[in-house]
Amino acid sequence: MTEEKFEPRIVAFLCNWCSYRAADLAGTARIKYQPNVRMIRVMCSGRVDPDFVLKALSLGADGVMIAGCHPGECHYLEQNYKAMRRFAMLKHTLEVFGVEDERVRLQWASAAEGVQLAEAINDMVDKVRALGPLNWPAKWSENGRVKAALERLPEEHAEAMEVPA
Amino acid sequence: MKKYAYFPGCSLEKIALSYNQSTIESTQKVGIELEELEDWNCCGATAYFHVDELLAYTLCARNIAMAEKLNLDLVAPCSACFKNTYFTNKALKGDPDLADNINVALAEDDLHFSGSIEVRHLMEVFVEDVGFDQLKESVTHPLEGLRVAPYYGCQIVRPQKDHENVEEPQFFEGLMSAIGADPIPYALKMRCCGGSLLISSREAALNMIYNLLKNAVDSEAQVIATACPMCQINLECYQPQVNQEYGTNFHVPVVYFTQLIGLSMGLPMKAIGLGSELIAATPLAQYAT
Amino acid sequence: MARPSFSQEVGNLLYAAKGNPLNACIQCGTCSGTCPAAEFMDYTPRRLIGLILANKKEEVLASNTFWYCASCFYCTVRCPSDIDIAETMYALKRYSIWKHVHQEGLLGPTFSETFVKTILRSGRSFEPVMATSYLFSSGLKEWIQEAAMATGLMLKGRMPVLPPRIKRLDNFKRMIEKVIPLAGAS
Amino acid sequence: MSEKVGVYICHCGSNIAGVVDVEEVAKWAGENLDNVAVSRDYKFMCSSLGQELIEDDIKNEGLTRVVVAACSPHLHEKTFRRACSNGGLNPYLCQMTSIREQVSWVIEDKEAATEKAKAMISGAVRRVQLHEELQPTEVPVNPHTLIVGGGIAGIQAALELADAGYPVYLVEREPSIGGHMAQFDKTFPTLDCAACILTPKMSDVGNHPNITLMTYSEVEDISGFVGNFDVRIKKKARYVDEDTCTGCGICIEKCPKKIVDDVFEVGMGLRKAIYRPFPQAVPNFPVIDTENCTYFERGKCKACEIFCPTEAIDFEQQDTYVDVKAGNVILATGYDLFDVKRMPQYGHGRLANVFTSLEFERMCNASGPTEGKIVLRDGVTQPESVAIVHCVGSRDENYNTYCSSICCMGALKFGHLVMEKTGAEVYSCYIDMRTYHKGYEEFYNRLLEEGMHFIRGKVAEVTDAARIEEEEGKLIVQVEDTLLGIQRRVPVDMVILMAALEPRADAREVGLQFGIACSMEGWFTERHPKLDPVATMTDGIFIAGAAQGPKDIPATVAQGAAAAARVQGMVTIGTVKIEPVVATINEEKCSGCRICNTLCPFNAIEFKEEEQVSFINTALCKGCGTCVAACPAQAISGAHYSNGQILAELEGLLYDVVASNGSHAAQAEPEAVPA
Repeated sequence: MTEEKFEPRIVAFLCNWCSYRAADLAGTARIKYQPNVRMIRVMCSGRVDPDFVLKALSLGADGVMIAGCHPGECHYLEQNYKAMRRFAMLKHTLEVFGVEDERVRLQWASAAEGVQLAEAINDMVDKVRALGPLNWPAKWSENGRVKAALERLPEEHAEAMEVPA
Repeated sequence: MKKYAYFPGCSLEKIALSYNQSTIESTQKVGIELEELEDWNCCGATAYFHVDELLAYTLCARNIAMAEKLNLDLVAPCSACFKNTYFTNKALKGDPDLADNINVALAEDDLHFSGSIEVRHLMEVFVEDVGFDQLKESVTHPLEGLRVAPYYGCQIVRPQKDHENVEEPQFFEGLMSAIGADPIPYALKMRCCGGSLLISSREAALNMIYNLLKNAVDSEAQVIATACPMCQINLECYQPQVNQEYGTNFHVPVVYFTQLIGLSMGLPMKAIGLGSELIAATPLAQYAT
Repeated sequence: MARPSFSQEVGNLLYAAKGNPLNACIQCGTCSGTCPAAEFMDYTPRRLIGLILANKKEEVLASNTFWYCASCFYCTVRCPSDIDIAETMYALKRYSIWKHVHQEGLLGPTFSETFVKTILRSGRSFEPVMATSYLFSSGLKEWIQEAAMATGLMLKGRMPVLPPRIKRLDNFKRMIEKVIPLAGAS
Repeated sequence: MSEKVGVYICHCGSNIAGVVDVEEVAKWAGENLDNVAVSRDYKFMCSSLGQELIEDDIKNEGLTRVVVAACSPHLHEKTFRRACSNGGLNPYLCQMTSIREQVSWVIEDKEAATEKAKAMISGAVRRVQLHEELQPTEVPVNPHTLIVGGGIAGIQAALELADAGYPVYLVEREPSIGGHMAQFDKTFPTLDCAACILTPKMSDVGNHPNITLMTYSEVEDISGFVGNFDVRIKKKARYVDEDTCTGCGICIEKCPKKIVDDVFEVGMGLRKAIYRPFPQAVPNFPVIDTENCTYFERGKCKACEIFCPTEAIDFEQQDTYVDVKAGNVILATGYDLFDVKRMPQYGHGRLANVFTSLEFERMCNASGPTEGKIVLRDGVTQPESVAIVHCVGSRDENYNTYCSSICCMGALKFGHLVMEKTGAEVYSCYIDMRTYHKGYEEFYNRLLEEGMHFIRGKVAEVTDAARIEEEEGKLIVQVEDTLLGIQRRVPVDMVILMAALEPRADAREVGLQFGIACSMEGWFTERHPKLDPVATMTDGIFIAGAAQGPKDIPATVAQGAAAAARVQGMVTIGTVKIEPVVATINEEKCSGCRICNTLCPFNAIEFKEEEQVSFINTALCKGCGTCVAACPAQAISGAHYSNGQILAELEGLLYDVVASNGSHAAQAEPEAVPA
């Protein structure tokens, strides 16, 4: 449908207290950013289940951003640290699936950082556009679903996983 | 015995020969072995960075790479050499792209920077690695009653901000106390000696030297101790010019801290280069063996 | 793309991760209050930063301020806006040497260039070359003072007679050419 | 039965309609999105006519769900929930999506903006169909209020509440209330004496029947939730029986041990081993400083006990604990002063006549160590010239980046006092003169007229290294006069450092204890920086005064009163509604793995040992959803942010790609998440 130029679709999970307000501020201040990002409000970046990210990619999103309050400024005290740890594990999994690093991003944005959030969005859109479509749904239909891919993992990495006696 | 790669720097070859001599002698006394880099080059002083930053990094990286070959931390007694080399090491470790570029050049001399060693100032080695306690044990002729102005100068602590205290460090004082001397509170101890301004902006540099000398004399220092050849030369050799310019009559001996350490360990004057001063270090004579 | 402004050019020379660090200047004067050479400068370091930010290129390049910087780094460690002011002075020195624009009668630029050329030729620095290169262009009094001191040092065995050289000079020169192709020519 | 969704697209004048083709979007939504019964666009949805539109459609069209595409839900979510309520629909069956802040204001390309608006509405329509009816829970509010910190903020809050007839527990760490204000001499800009205006309030607190004052005490533990906090307070042993002590002070007089008072007199004066910080202390019972008391050190002396006329001295006294219940908490824990020794270039501690602002306050104070005489450290010499250094530790990336906001005015006050009492020349070295409140600029003008010298420049250093004769024996303040563009060396006799205000060293621990957040610097974070300055993210916990950020006395008093007003409102109504956005655990599914137990910073999750399952106290839960995301058995569900709702929104957002890759075009299946 869009042969001439690839426009990525990115989903952003914004926490209610900082990053959603940063988006509000970017709006109020009329800071322009690219239209490719579609936002979902959650109460905290800690709410973002890694499954949501996998689901978004499997539905056809080309990238996912998780945005939360800066470390130390979480409105739920420290839940963004949990998001951070979970994100690290998620990244590892995505690496196994061959999803490029730039496609999934954790972004801190305080309620005062409308400009920074807009910059981050633009930066991410540019990077994902450069990577091209992810096409996960298509890849999956070729190879079966994620579950199958996961089951095959040990096989593919048999050599690496072999424990010397 | 702890071993380091040693980068004496251009000044220590001749104009600050006594710093080199006293460094080698005094480190031996406390069980340190210095292995001189076999074909070191000039660190570039301040001038490289005036002209080309990449060139400056390359030249310092060459010395670091040679120390990496020896697998030893690199020690520089000259503060300018230390600062340039320390920051090159830090910059290259923090910027792999920069390191890659520089490694292309280093390959011409069969060298490679990998970021495996630390760059240390000689005084740091005495303070941190040897330590005051071990130093005290090696002292045989404590410099009791000698009023020393501990002159840090600039580049031993600046511009690193991670240092414990860039405004009011006490390690030089501690070192002087360890060898029995009496470090005076020297208000301008962190102030600049004028560096290379002596050549390019003489008036400003002489003013800086005048301030340093005046404060040392006002504080009744018998001798100024330094850890940098540039500081030593500026403070010692330009006293006649300062006197002429400001109508003063300064004649304060300016010696290297390693000479004082050597003296306290009973090393003969000649071995640690005492006697080559333009202003005779007479207050030291009574401690000589 | 539009030509960068002078302040952007200087900012770019500072190799900062993001933006122009000079923009953070609050004009508090800590640098100038700290500077040991401030009274000899035509503009204090703070004013120079102000001039850079105002894109007053000619005034900045004609100023002696950055050539009077002794690299003591006191301003850098004290700056409340975390600006590496000494590095800014280096950047301006480089800029002015590249562009061959600087105040007349200044010894700094010649000194830096000669110093570097010496090292590039031999791998090490050599004090007498320094002396002859600049002091001829300065006053007679200074030359006599300098010569007297050099003689004193010579008598004490502290002045080298022959210029030092490193051993692997060929490798060294090739290494330099990798970084700045023109350097080998001098 | 499928839901009937109403979609309402706001023009917001031209704010949205100028960029997004609202008519096209409304038409599209009505035709293409499943279960949309009504789809309208309207000029201003938030107007009463717009709201009536929703109400009427609910009544006439039988809508079961409502989507409003307009501004940010932070602005009007409550408005549209109310409209639903008025129409007879549970307010939580409404979903807003922000097509102004996130679409029309940030996207220039009209076509792209319209596309994004469609996607956002599609997400909301999918999501809202899975919404559940929710009811806020109501809990009673205990009328008692706990106030932590007895400085002017805590005093003001306590008196406001107590005077209105509500009971207060006021807990103060030091032996007396009064805080920093009790240390001050005069207050700017009116120059009335701090003690004259503070001590009457202090004694009111001491005598008020509604205030239970606990000094030399700290909150040991707090649990519970809004309306129902359980608090344990530790009363440190004073070694003086408060019931029998009359506060006569004979013990203090007779105590033979003098020590330097590092707290109240900031090292400028002496106190006894049994002491009260200052004569007007409230309460006026003394305490024994066991670290310096001869009896505690060596086992003999007891002079105080021997001379006490009421036998109030009790060397055997132990710390005691008091348990109280409170409905609300006001934290008014104040600030610490920046340690000026972190800036050795200013010479404090090394150069005798460099003073901190607080040291100078004590010196000016008539009941202070010099009885109000402004003298050098030798105690006799009057200074002939004084320099005041602004921004010491403030506005500095190396220390604190913020402006401490009170120092400019403090410096002007000091300048006035110095000139009035000594006639000395005063130099104020400032970066920017900030005099922004009522009567402040006028005070600055007054000081200009009085002849105070102003040098615009941050002081580089203070030294005693003289260069010329006039500098000999003086302190030299080296600074660039930035308005002249020259470096100046100003020789003076005395230097005053206007030290920054910093968060209390233990602010983070206190924040954690009470379940509230701190900013990066360590100031307590208010609920909203402009519109909700004394509430916090934790219901029932309020903040007042400098604990929230640097502020002067008028602002501190205003916050104390504001916090008290907020508490009064809660107590007067007597019950509090708790947002139903909370997590619950399905005990059938819970495997008892306890992963969620440690994740909750509000300790809302308990483990039931008998049943071996976890349980969420919904009154404590703040609804962040971290446990929901972490539960490996998917046994936890988050109300209003369930997996199903979020995934449905996700599918809706990506409706255009989902449609094009076929296999996923099916309705949201919340359980079918790949894992």
